[in-house]
Amino acid sequence: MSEQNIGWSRDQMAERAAQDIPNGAYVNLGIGIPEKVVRYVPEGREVIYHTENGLLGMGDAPKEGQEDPELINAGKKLVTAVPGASYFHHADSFSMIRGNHIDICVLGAMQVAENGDLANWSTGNPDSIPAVGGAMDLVAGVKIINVISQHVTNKGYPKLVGKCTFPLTGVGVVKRIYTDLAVIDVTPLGFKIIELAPGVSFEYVQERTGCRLIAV
Amino acid sequence: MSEQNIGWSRDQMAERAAQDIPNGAYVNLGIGIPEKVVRYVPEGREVIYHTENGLLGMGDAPKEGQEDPELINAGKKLVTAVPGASYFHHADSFSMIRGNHIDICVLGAMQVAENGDLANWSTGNPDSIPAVGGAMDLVAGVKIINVISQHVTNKGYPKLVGKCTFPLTGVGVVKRIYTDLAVIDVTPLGFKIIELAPGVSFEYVQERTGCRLIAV
Amino acid sequence: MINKQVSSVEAAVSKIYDGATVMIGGFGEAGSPIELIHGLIDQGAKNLTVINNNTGSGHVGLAALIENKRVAKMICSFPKSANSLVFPNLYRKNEIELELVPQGTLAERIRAGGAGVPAFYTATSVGTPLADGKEVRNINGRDYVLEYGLTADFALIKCLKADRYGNLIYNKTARNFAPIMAMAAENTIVQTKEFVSIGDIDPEVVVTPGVFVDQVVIISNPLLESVLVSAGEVYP
Amino acid sequence: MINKQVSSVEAAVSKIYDGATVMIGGFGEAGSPIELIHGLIDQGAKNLTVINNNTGSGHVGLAALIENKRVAKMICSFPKSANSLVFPNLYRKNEIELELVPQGTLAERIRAGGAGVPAFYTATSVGTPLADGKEVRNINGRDYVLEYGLTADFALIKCLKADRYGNLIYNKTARNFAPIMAMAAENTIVQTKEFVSIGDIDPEVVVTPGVFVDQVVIISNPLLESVLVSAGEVYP
Repeated sequence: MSEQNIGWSRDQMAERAAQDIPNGAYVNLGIGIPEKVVRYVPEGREVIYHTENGLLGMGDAPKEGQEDPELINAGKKLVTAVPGASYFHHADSFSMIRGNHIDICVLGAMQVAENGDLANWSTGNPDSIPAVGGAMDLVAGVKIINVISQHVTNKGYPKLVGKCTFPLTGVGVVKRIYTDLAVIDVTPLGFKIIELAPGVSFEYVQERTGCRLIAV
Repeated sequence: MSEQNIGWSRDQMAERAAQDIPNGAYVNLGIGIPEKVVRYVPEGREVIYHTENGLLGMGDAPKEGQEDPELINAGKKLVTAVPGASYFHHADSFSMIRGNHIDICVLGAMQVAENGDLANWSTGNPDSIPAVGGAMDLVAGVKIINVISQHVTNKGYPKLVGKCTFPLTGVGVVKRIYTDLAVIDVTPLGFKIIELAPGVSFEYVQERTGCRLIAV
Repeated sequence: MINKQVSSVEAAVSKIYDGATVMIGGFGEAGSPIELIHGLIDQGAKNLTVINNNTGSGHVGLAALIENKRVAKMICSFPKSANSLVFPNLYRKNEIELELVPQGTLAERIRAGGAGVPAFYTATSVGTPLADGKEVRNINGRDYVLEYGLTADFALIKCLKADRYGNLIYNKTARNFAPIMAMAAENTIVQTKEFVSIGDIDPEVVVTPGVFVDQVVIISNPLLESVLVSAGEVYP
Repeated sequence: MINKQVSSVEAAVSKIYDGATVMIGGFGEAGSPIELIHGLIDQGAKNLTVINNNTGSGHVGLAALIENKRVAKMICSFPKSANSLVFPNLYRKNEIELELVPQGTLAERIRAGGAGVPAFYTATSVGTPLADGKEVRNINGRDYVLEYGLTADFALIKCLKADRYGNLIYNKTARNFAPIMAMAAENTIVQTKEFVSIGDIDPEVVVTPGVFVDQVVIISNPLLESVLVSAGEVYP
């Protein structure tokens, strides 16, 4: 199933997610597509990025020659600190998360259920090495949890499902999902399409979703 | 009952207590006679004083003209900070206390029971305003709790008793008591005299104590 | 652009409402945000629950807030001190409620509230009247009482330097409860002696990161509670 | 006189014993006390329980400690990463135990251990496999799991500057777990890039007060884990 030209690209998904980040927001971005969100926040909005390993006010990657291996983000990539940044230890950093001080977290997902359950840390495969990092803390503590994800897996299986089959990261935590096909809200009645990618029909999205969708 | 000239003076009690503070100790001193301990720590011992309102490395009172009303101790007296001091917030300060990081606390007492129970915050009088401060945290968290106190109350009642009648500050917390008459350890068998003030007999102390004493 | 500075004390405290829970920084006079407290008196909110280590001195600052009958309940560790006259009088007349909390438990409850920890165990107060009615649990052979996190609708705190992001540093032992109250309050209002440019505070030495701060007002020459008390001042 | 400086890594780690619980600072390479870890490998203590966010990279530092079969159990949040080869192999062969803890819960458990809090409640992991078998309590309408404080016999951490009292400051995000591990360990061993005179660190900017530190060794030019891994180094 080749769908390369249907729907939004990874950058367009990040760009769409960036539209929903207001001025003044404190934001934590997960590894992968979510990292791209920072590039697309509209002009005029000042956003402060938190990385859970102890920095508020994370900036771009360093210029060559200015790298400090002790200035990294949660994905262990080299970063910089913006003017007005602050460093703190891990317990203080997760106090910001657990204490509901971070406004928005954008994460990747393996599965999202229609009640907002998120699975993004383990396939449950007994052969794999379990690793959770800060994902469970983020989804339990950040005010708004949004997901950026391809609508289906590499093998074409739906990632938006009635009930997650993978081990959960958090229960009922996801608010909004940006996929290559649509923007979808988690509502009390289930997944609701908010916006369709250009040229994508409701039916097309429904076919690739594991449960009933509510139209715009 | 005039006993002005019998036993140790307040300064001598503090001096005796100071002998038991080893080099390198982290020490918290209560208000009153315990404050005097700092003057008598033997030469050659470096001791670091903690004050629970957020300073490790508390120094003497400031010289005239160098007072800062925002540099005070737990008794709200003006103090100084020694070189090598550090400031921190209240939760961090009490983490030092609760987390068993402070070595010795010397406190005043209203009553000490032979099992080490301490009462030093309230007479239980319903007309008085209850106020506890950090006393309960100190006795629950500091490694060694020593008491400096007159052996009897102003009215001549014993302060060392079989069981406290005043509301407790902590259960089984006191290790050693320095009174005007003796140095007394709390042992599994009860109060044990370690040292008598010059000219004071065991019987004299026993008469002024609310329970059986063990001789040296 | 983010700019948390507001132009006046009046604007800073304008949203505080009747019945709100208000954390007020300071240990005695050190760190007491006296201008913000006086602004709150002027503003008029009443029936407040106030969290502070003490109950103020003389007839200014927190003592004046209490004296003006704005405080229904105090949560504190040490409600009496040399110059605290107002609270004891009202307390004896049963006109103000008191929740007495050991100082370290108070600090930890505030820190827990700010850190999203709803409850924790501590050995402090076990076997004392302050543990009456509280759940006790034995963990690894020692008894501990269950204590709950404290949060607030507002915090009023004082600092030495602030920037437009709300990053704060403090002066000496005036730091005390301010950083944890800033974490625990929905709306943290700060009076600062100096307002500096972004980048002037080294990221390594920020004590309160801006995420915990909502509004900053500059008070370049703050009043000293002890001076006002000595002079017999009464607010308002 | 108080002087926590020791003359060598060998002396610093000499007291670590078989079966000890050892907290090791660092998040990936940032803050990893690689010389102390190599000293621990040389020293020979085994059957250790190690607490670190990760399991090391390549065949140096923490990965080498594991590869040399000194670690019976890892407590961590993220045991796999791009260059972590050693732990996965041993884990699949059932030769090392793993306690997987969400990163924020891990940090808070360490902080609790250091602060004398034996247990606390958190919403993190509720409804997930990591809450299996844990007590769940509903507080004000939300479910929380009970988590226990973590303490250790030793902590190995890295800092930027230290003085003879053991006051420490750190470099950027290398701070991570070090301050809370220093609090939670009975014996905190520090490698510092610079050793400065008493008074050189401003009391306002001390991150780890000396009360939490036991021994300090100067490592002026610490190895970089990423450089060693890229070069394919194997320790010892």
